[in-house]
Amino acid sequence: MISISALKPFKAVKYLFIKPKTIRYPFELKEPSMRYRGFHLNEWDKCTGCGNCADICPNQAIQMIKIPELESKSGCKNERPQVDYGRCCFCGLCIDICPPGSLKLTRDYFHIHFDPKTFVFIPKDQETEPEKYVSSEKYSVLKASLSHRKRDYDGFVSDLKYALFEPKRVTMPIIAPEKRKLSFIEQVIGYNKEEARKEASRCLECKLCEEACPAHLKISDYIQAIYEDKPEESLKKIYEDNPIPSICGRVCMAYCEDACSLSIRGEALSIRWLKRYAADTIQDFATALELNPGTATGKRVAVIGAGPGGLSVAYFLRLKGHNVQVYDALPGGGGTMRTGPPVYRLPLESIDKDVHYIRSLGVEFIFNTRIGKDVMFEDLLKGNDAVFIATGNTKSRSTKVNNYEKCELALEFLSDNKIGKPRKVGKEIIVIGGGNVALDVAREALRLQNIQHPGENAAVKTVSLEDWDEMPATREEIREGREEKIQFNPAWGPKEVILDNNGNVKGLLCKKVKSVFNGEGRFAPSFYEEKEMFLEGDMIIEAIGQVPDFSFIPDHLLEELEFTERKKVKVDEMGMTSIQKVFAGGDIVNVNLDAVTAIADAKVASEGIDRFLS
Amino acid sequence: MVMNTILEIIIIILLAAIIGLFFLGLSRKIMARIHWRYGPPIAQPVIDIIKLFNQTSMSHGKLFNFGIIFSLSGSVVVLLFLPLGEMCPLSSSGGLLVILYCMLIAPLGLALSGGEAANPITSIGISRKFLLAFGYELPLLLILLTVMTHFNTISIVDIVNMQLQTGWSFQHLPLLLSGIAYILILPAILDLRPFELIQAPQEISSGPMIEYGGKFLALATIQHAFNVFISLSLFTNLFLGGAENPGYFFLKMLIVFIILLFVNAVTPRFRIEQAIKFLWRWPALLAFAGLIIVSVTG
Amino acid sequence: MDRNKLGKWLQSPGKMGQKYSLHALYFCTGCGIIEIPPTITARWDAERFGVIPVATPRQANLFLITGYVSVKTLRPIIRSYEQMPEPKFTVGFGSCPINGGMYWDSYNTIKHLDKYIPIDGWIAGCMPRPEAVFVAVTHLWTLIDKGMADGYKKYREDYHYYRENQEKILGKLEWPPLFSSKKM
Amino acid sequence: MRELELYFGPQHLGMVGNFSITLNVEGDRIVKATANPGFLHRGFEKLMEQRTWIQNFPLVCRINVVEPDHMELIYAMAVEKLAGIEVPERAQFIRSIYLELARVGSHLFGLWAYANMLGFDTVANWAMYHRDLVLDLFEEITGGRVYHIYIWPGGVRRDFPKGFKDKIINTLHTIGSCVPDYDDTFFNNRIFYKRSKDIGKITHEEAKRMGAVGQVLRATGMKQDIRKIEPYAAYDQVDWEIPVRTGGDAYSRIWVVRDEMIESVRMILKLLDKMPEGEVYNKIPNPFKWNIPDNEAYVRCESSRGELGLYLVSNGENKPYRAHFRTPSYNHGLTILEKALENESIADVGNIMISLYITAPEIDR
Amino acid sequence: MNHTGTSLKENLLSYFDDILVEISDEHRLTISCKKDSVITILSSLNRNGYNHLALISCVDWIKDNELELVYIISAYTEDSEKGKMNILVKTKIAREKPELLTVMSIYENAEPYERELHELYGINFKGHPRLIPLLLEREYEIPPFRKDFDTRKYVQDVFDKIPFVEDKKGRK
Repeated sequence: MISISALKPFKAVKYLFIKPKTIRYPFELKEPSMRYRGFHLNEWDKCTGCGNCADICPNQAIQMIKIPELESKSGCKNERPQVDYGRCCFCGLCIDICPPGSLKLTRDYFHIHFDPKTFVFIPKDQETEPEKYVSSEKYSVLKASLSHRKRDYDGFVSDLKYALFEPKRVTMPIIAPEKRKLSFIEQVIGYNKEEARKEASRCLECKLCEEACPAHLKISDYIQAIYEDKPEESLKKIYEDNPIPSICGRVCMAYCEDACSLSIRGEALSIRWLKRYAADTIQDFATALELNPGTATGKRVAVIGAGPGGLSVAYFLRLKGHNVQVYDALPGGGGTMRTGPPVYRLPLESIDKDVHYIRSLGVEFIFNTRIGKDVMFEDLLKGNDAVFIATGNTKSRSTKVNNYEKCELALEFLSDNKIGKPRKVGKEIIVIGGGNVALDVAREALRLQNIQHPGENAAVKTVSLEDWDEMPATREEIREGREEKIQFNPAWGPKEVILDNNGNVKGLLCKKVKSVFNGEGRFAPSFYEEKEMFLEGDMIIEAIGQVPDFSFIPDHLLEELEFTERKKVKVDEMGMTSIQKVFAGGDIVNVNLDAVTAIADAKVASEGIDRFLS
Repeated sequence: MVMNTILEIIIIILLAAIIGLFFLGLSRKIMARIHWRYGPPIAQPVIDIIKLFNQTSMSHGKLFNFGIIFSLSGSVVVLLFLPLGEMCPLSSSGGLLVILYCMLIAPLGLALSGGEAANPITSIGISRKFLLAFGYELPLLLILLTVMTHFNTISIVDIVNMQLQTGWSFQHLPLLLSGIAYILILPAILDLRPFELIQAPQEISSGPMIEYGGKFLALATIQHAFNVFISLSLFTNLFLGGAENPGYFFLKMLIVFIILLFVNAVTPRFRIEQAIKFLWRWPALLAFAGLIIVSVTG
Repeated sequence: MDRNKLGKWLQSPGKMGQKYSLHALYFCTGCGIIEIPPTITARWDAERFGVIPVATPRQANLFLITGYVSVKTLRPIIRSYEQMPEPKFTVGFGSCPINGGMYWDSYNTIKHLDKYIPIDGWIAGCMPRPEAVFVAVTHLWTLIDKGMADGYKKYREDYHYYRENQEKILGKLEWPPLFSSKKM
Repeated sequence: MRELELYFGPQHLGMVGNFSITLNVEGDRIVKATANPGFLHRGFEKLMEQRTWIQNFPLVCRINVVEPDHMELIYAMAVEKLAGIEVPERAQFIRSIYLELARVGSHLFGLWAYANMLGFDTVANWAMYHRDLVLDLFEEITGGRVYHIYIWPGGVRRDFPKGFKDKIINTLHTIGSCVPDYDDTFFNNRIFYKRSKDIGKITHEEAKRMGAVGQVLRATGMKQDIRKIEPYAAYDQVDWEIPVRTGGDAYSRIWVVRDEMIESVRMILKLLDKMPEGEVYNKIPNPFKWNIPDNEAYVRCESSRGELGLYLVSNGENKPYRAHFRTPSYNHGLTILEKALENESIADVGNIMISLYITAPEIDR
Repeated sequence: MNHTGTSLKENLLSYFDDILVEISDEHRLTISCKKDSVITILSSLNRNGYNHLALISCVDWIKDNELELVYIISAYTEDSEKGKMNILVKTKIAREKPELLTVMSIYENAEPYERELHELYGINFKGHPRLIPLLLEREYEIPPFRKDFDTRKYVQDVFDKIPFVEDKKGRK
């Protein structure tokens, strides 16, 4: 309080005899705090090159630099951030936006140099540059710089709770397992507008997904359009590369979601469901898209197979003004999509919506017509300027174990259930296989059981060579299958189908799998022959893979057709096979065996056909 | 005999420089301790001077150069009249009056050279310097008068000798008053707070020194060191009985200086008119009282 | 630190004097200034190394440019730099004088200080901590030892280039050239 | 007497910040003073129009280097208001504690500047030392010594680290234990009193006319504080007093600063006691897709220098359309300073300027 | 809605007829008026005790080809209701040769604000005693805070064009 004095100030003299409080830097060190925002460090293995840090930097201090030594793969670009300390303000925005959390700020902060060029550098981590990161005993403050840094010295690091992105996706409303397994009702309900916009708002626009997508859809653009509540805009963007959004919005393998940078520490953006939202909200594609076929060229193209590949080729070629006829043996479009995916995943109306739109553009569909039987392949070849084959894999493979002929085959089972007469099923069903088809079969069988044997004890079991983590089916499918109480028996191989006295199926004898792949990563299963297990069951369905059927092609032409090592039809960069003016795409060409790759093939082929025709 | 005197002159100049610089270093160290820090090494002023001599220096004209030399030589002359223990090269001539006269040369020199620099801030600094000198010269004159009247001599050597017989001047009431007055004006002479008005870096950016750099600043620093030595040794000689040997003498100076540093540490700067008001009130009053007592009793 | 080695003092008193008596002139050019008071006061005490602030460029031999430099500040900076006696050393603080820093798109800050006056050392950070200033001082010692802190020589040599750049931004400078141009 | 034109600053030890005053002097008296700011002008508000909402966060705190925290706060408040973002209760407390710490730090800096100006190195050193202790606390919470970038819309950027409460209390006790030293040596120093009493005197009426806020206004006897008028953060959750003096001169202003510092410390201790547990951050929208609807807002807060305002306009895009900061130093440094300097002595220029608590970057922006 | 705001609104509307008054939440009152009535409105507010001019700001609505001036007024008062009020007085003027009367006669501290706006937006305040540059040193063709002044382009054209001394030496 106020008491002015001339003598009291002299009290301060006492500090002459008290030890000074100075820190005798640099002889006496002071550690910066645990959260200090010092120099950058980037864990190269974790970094995906997504470039979010460069986008958010307010000072444009971060640039993405191509690193030729690194391999660019799906979900990981070969670019790494380069930081300019002539710009950086150490705000840490880049840390908070970094989806994989690879970018960190350390507690180092010394860099003194006479050359301003040394202030630009590509941050790496101590694994990549061990010589620059020294242990704390060898570390000297006086030598400290960007090339002399302390090991394990993380400061300000990313924290999901405070990250600038939202790691959790908007929960997709799904019918509960107990309820959905009772019928074939579509299990995913779909986002409403608010949910879709909220989910779309999570997108960081890094475009890793677009590179991962075989068809290279403009994902971030159409998601931005959904966020801005312009579904028409969004659909237009989708239709630039993908003419079957209703189908792809439901059953796409979603390579994009695997690549999504949000998926590394959180949940990937639901790109597929957003596509579905765009396709589902718009009732009338024709008015929304305002697309017209190109000026007529007078050329005719025949497309064999109305699956994703065939539909896409037809669409792209029609937009270029060619006349397209699509032949298919089935009564409607969609090909495998029509017969394969169960109704609870892909209802027929969705397929028809896409096909209907493509038809409205002027594509001619000739259904219920099998090539080789109703129309001869050679006639097509003569009557058209080009032929595109996208027949897909239509024959199921079999295990060929003892008594295999008593088993059912997957494709036939699915097809009958979906577009024919539903099968009668047993009370204990064994499904052989660990792929998506096997799971489709199993879950469909479960539903049939619940319909045909309501209230009784029934079970569906699967047997697969692969163990949990190797199973080719998607994680989502496996999860949903387990939710529906399907019993999985991974890492078991079928040895023999056991029959009872009446010659009916009694069960499956299995043997333990040693390994599925050989040293080179090829499929070559080996077993412990002595470890056996018996699974009871009154119905066995084999779902271990499909093969194409080329019986419609006459033998002399089939001889001309070249195949790759993996028994796929060989095509050139235009999509043309070894037979002149015959193009091919889809499952008979690629190894991915899914719709979006078929679309990608179709895109290539349509460009090729267009060039070939003009 | 002549050789001896020259030797003495050299020794005393060197000694004054060393002790003065030591005091400057010490002041930085002690101030630092009160500030809770370690401060520079004691030799820091020497390092500074070495550096300054190795710098290019910018001259602002002949008078600028002459002024600083003039001021420095003024201080050197004063040195020679001051007894340091037994040593006093010019003990026979002059005395207090000469000292008083010569002490004016130093600020005059600085003023000369500063005026040549033609920077408005320099002129403010110089005007402050003269005002302050005006402030402390009056009490100083009174103090010296008191001392001279008391001892009935103007020779400083005699004063020291007399003190050796009668004890320190502080024991006599009039001289005690003058001594206190002297202590009160010492900060003004030494440019210490609360009278650190001439350089006042925060107010007038080093005032007269603003255009000094390189060797000019080095010479100014040395001059300042001499100044410290002169004022302190004058005080020691007049009031603390001088000393037979330089060591003892130095100790006395040190104690006085440290007391001044304490004041320096705990006071802010005065404004110039406040400073003069203070100088003309308390020290002048005390000194005047001392003078009256001396003349009445004397 | 070789301050106590008498041999070195005798060998090259000039260099040693430069090293251990760095009288700093600082401009409050930018944010960096906020870390200067801690550096020179009780917590860190730069005076231990002989670094003290001085009030006028004539007495200084270390010029601390503490952050971004606006166009209006550039003029007094050049003025002060030219007034400092040689040898003189300049240290740029933080990102802004290196490549614009935060203000890379501001219309009123110059982006690269070394286009206008030579800089002997840069300190990374926004802004540099007092510790970094100390390390910078030790680096400067090494540079002085090796004779690499020669910005002032460069300035002398390339004066007309520097002057040209300065005049591009500031218009005609009101003071005459410091050095007569040798090779225009 | 001859009238002389004198430049005070920009390069000047007594100048806090890069500021310049042109003085017309007659002898020692100032006839006319003209403030000459702009040495630190970066065109902040223009730069803000070029950056997205989130990118502006590192930028705004740099407007005033002495106390970046209130700049962060006011921008966050404006954005929260425009975008309708809620702030959790605990975050409000953390904000208050953090801002009061910032006020203590800023006032200690002011004390340094003032003591340094008067040539009072001892106190200047102490104050700076104690400010450094406060900065250590900031470093612990935010990871930055001076630029913290801590207050975000929707809360704060990180929670307090473990055991941080005790650290705050320890530091405050360390500083508090030296308050008697400060009082004895500085505030009650006779020479200091002489030096600052009746210097740069502003009457209550003048202060109101010339837009004074903060200490300058409170030193003229008016209890005005935005924290009381329009409570933000958690200031309405605890009791506290507004320190007021009536002198209107430099002496009163510096005493208001001192009292405020002590009041802030008391407030921090109270706030720490009442601080609830819970979340500290409501996620803000994805920064790449963050558009704020067409709107405008004027928000104010009490920075350690007085009323700080921000007028923020959005036109529905991902960037501000216009931002304008109303900084307390603006009127203090341009209108009041010119007035207060008239007829004072040259020796008091820095004295008055610092007692008005002016920081140049705030004026120039 | 708070009482102070509504009564002030009624009061204002009874005096002035060509103004638009809106009360937003949290005690913000917006008055939109013609440029000629600014002075009368401000002096009426000042008489009503709203005697603190916090800010004069300007927004460049380039699409409408108009500059909008915003005067933000509050009160020096210890009355909490009144203290909370912030009044935004807005007026629009043309972008070409913008002119307005100074309000320095009502609020003395408008002086630097108007100087700043003159410099950054090129608005001419009639009656202002010294419309000299405040912050800037260089001269700009377009006042820099107007929307059509592109600072990034300016930086490229001016600062980035200046060569490094080493480069220059190397070239010659």
